[in-house]
Amino acid sequence: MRELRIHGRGGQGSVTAAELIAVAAFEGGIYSQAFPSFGVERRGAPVQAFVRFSDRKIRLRSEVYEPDYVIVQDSTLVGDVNVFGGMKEGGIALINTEKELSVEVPEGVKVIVIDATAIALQHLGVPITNTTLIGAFAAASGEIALPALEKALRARFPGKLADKNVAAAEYAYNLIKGEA
Amino acid sequence: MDRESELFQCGHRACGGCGPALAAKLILKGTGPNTIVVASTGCMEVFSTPYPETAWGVPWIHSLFENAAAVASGIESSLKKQGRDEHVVCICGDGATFDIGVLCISGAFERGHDITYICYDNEAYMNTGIQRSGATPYDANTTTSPAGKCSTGNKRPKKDMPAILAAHGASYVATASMAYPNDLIRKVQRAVNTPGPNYIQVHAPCCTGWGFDGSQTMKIGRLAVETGLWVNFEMIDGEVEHVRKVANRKPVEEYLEVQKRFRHLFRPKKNEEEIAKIQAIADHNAGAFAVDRN
Amino acid sequence: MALRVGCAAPPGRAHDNKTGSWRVFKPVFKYEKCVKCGLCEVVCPEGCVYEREDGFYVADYDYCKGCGLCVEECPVDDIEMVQEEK
Amino acid sequence: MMEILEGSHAVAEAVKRCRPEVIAAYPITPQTHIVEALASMVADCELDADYICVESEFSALSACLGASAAGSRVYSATTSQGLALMFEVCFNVAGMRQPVVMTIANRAMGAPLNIWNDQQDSISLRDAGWMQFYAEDNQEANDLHYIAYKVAEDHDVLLPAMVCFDGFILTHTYEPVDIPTLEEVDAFLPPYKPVNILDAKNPMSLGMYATPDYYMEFRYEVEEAMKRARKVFADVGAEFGETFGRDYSGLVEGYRLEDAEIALVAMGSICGTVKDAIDEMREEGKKVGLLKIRSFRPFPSEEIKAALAGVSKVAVLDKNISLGQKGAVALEVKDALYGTGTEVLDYIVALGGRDIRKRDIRAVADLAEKGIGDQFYGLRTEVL
Repeated sequence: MRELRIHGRGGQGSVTAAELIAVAAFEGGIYSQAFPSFGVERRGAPVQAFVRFSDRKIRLRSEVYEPDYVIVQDSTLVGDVNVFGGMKEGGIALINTEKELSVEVPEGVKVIVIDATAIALQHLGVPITNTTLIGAFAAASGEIALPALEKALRARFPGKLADKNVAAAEYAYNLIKGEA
Repeated sequence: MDRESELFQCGHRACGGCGPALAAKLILKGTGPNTIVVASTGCMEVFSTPYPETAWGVPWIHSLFENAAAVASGIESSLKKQGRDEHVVCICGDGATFDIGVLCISGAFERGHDITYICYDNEAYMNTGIQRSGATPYDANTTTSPAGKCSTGNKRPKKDMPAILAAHGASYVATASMAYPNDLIRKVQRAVNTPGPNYIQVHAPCCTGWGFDGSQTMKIGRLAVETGLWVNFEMIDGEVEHVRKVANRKPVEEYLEVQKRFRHLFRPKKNEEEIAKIQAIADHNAGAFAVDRN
Repeated sequence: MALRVGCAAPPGRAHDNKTGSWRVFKPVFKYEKCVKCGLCEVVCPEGCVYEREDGFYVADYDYCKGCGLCVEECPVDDIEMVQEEK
Repeated sequence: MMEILEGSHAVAEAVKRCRPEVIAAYPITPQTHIVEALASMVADCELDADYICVESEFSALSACLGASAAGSRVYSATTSQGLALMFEVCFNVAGMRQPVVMTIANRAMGAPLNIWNDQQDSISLRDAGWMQFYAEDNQEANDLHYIAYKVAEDHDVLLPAMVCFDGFILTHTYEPVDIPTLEEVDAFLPPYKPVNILDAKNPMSLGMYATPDYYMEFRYEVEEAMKRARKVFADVGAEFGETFGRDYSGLVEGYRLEDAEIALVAMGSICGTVKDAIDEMREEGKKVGLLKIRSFRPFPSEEIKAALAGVSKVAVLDKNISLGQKGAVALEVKDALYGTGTEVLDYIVALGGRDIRKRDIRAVADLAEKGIGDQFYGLRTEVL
């Protein structure tokens, strides 16, 4: 079983991202589970969401403490929140930032930075980064395939909005693949 | 006589001369047999339905003290889905209506269910032994608003439920009295045949709670109207219409002095000041509803 | 008789309760001045005053509680309260 | 068909397939997604029901009672304070023998205000005369609705049922659920055939009052119906298994219990985490198993006694506490095992949404092995 923890701020779509990742993973033929860190957080407050991936039925219900993957939707969280906390050796942290990260990264964790805000602005016209980051996550983790992600996005968003989000996700996917 | 076909049957356990029992009988004459009655907990519920001796010849349901309007909402919703056409009529006391059930009534009226809500108003909690309700009139002596050395009884005037329900947008709101049977029956007929939520408040003197002989129930009911302390009217879409006019309105004293609940206003000595306040309520009613026939 | 599910019951059984036993005075219908107006039936809270075949009214004494409303309301004073003899 | 969706939506899909005619509900976290989904289904004509937007939970259940008495299959959902507001109506629905089915998205009771999961809400209504079924995952939450209606409406039962699933932990979790088709559900769950309904053609008085001459007999009859519900549930659960391939014939369900020395007992979503923890302990040679209680009312005392016959210690994980006593599940398990000599230890866990991990389950098993129990597990003693 692999586990993902998403760090974001209320209103940035972290929960939606977790759900979309789980749906896409399920589309790809594995078991998945997505849930938010249930809270009363309002817009702007730090939030978390979780995803599990497994080849068999997932029974575990606790939050994710030792993630294989971390997505950080907003680099301003790094420092406020211990986003790398408990990360497994060999884990991947995907961080949305436009500048170089100036924090210490735990040993054995691979950090991938991406300017998801710029990509989202370019494709969606708004700085909503969750679908861009999902594309990047698909490429970085290999947990979900692009066609499955596209299907999940199209099931979630109507017509043109789906097109834009698919474009953002694909762009990010290819960007990470190219860098890898 | 084919008593089996009666809608409100002999053998119920109301006091002799019971105003609410008479009101129930007359209400069902207005609704007819194609009716489902929803009752609140209260005196009428208790005197008419000890298992298995129900007095009701129409389908009847009681759930709780305060939820008749919500239960009626569900029944009306179910009938609608089933394509059935029975009238859904709540018959509830003033405690259930003015006090504990207001939340459910407000919700049901706001949602616009096709129900008729009838309050039999005997102006106190009679089932539990004559305690004050929001319908208890000014200065009435009840067990929780007793007259005493420094009290003249209930300190507040009656809550204006008809206005509250008219403000919910009810298209038909009426007051009636069991002392005017034909008027009551006609109003019930009109209410059940008016779509949406409608409200009738029926003055139903309680010989035990108010302290008078059961043979006087009709007279007491008439005196309330003749003094202006109770006004029979209809409100159509919020506008008052068809007020029962009174020629030579009687002084309130005539109504008060024949009921034990107001006896403290007359003994050991007459309390002119308080009686004048009650007269002022009647005079205000007469002015507000244009009761006086010139 | 088996209990009905959920404390439900069909109509009719209230008649088992003969409330006439509560009575101290009983109304006697004299038929001297009766105009067959039927007000005695209308005002009876028990619903136990009914019209006979000849158009006159009478109380069902099995249920009449003797409240005297019919006597009070009779417009022609043709009903009389008398002490019950039991 | 297997699909992945939020737990609340899986429940809404199940409810839709049960074809309630009247739905009355009031929003409250974490139940709200269920009734929002149902409202959408009604708005889109996917579900031919009347949806009553009541002004309170109290009215929600009151309206359900009225609609059920008029002959309709009805539905509501709530949690926590909302269920508490229904308290009076709950007893009424059961006493009037209306087979109302209601989903409880289990949540803690205030004060202090807390929107997170434990099972204090439904547990506190265990005496109301409602059947209570607890789901481990969203598949079970979905399936239990079909079963609940069928059991509740069985004329040998005629009792209301709560389908309880843990707030947030299940309601807000996306996971795969195999949802039967409408046609499959129609074949399994026939239309509601009520008795004693409000009908002008055949008048009947419902909800009469019973004097001391009758009251006890009516209560006895509710208890007898509860007893019959055990077998009806087992039969309906077995039939469901034959039809859909997921067997629910057990009011309890064992996991690796066969040769277990320590048995953990739990209800609801915690069972999944317990199973994973047990697998780990088994690999280390510890003989630990789980007894999951699916039906808390009726309480399966005989089944519990049989299932735990071989174990020496029982550790009950209670997501509730009967303040002034112990956890409610432990008390009842103790009663079931009375006279067997089996030690029953109680652990109050995960109240108000406190997360519970595999390592916590392992720690509880260790405590049980040492005979240390009857305590709050996982207290933050540093803040006391």
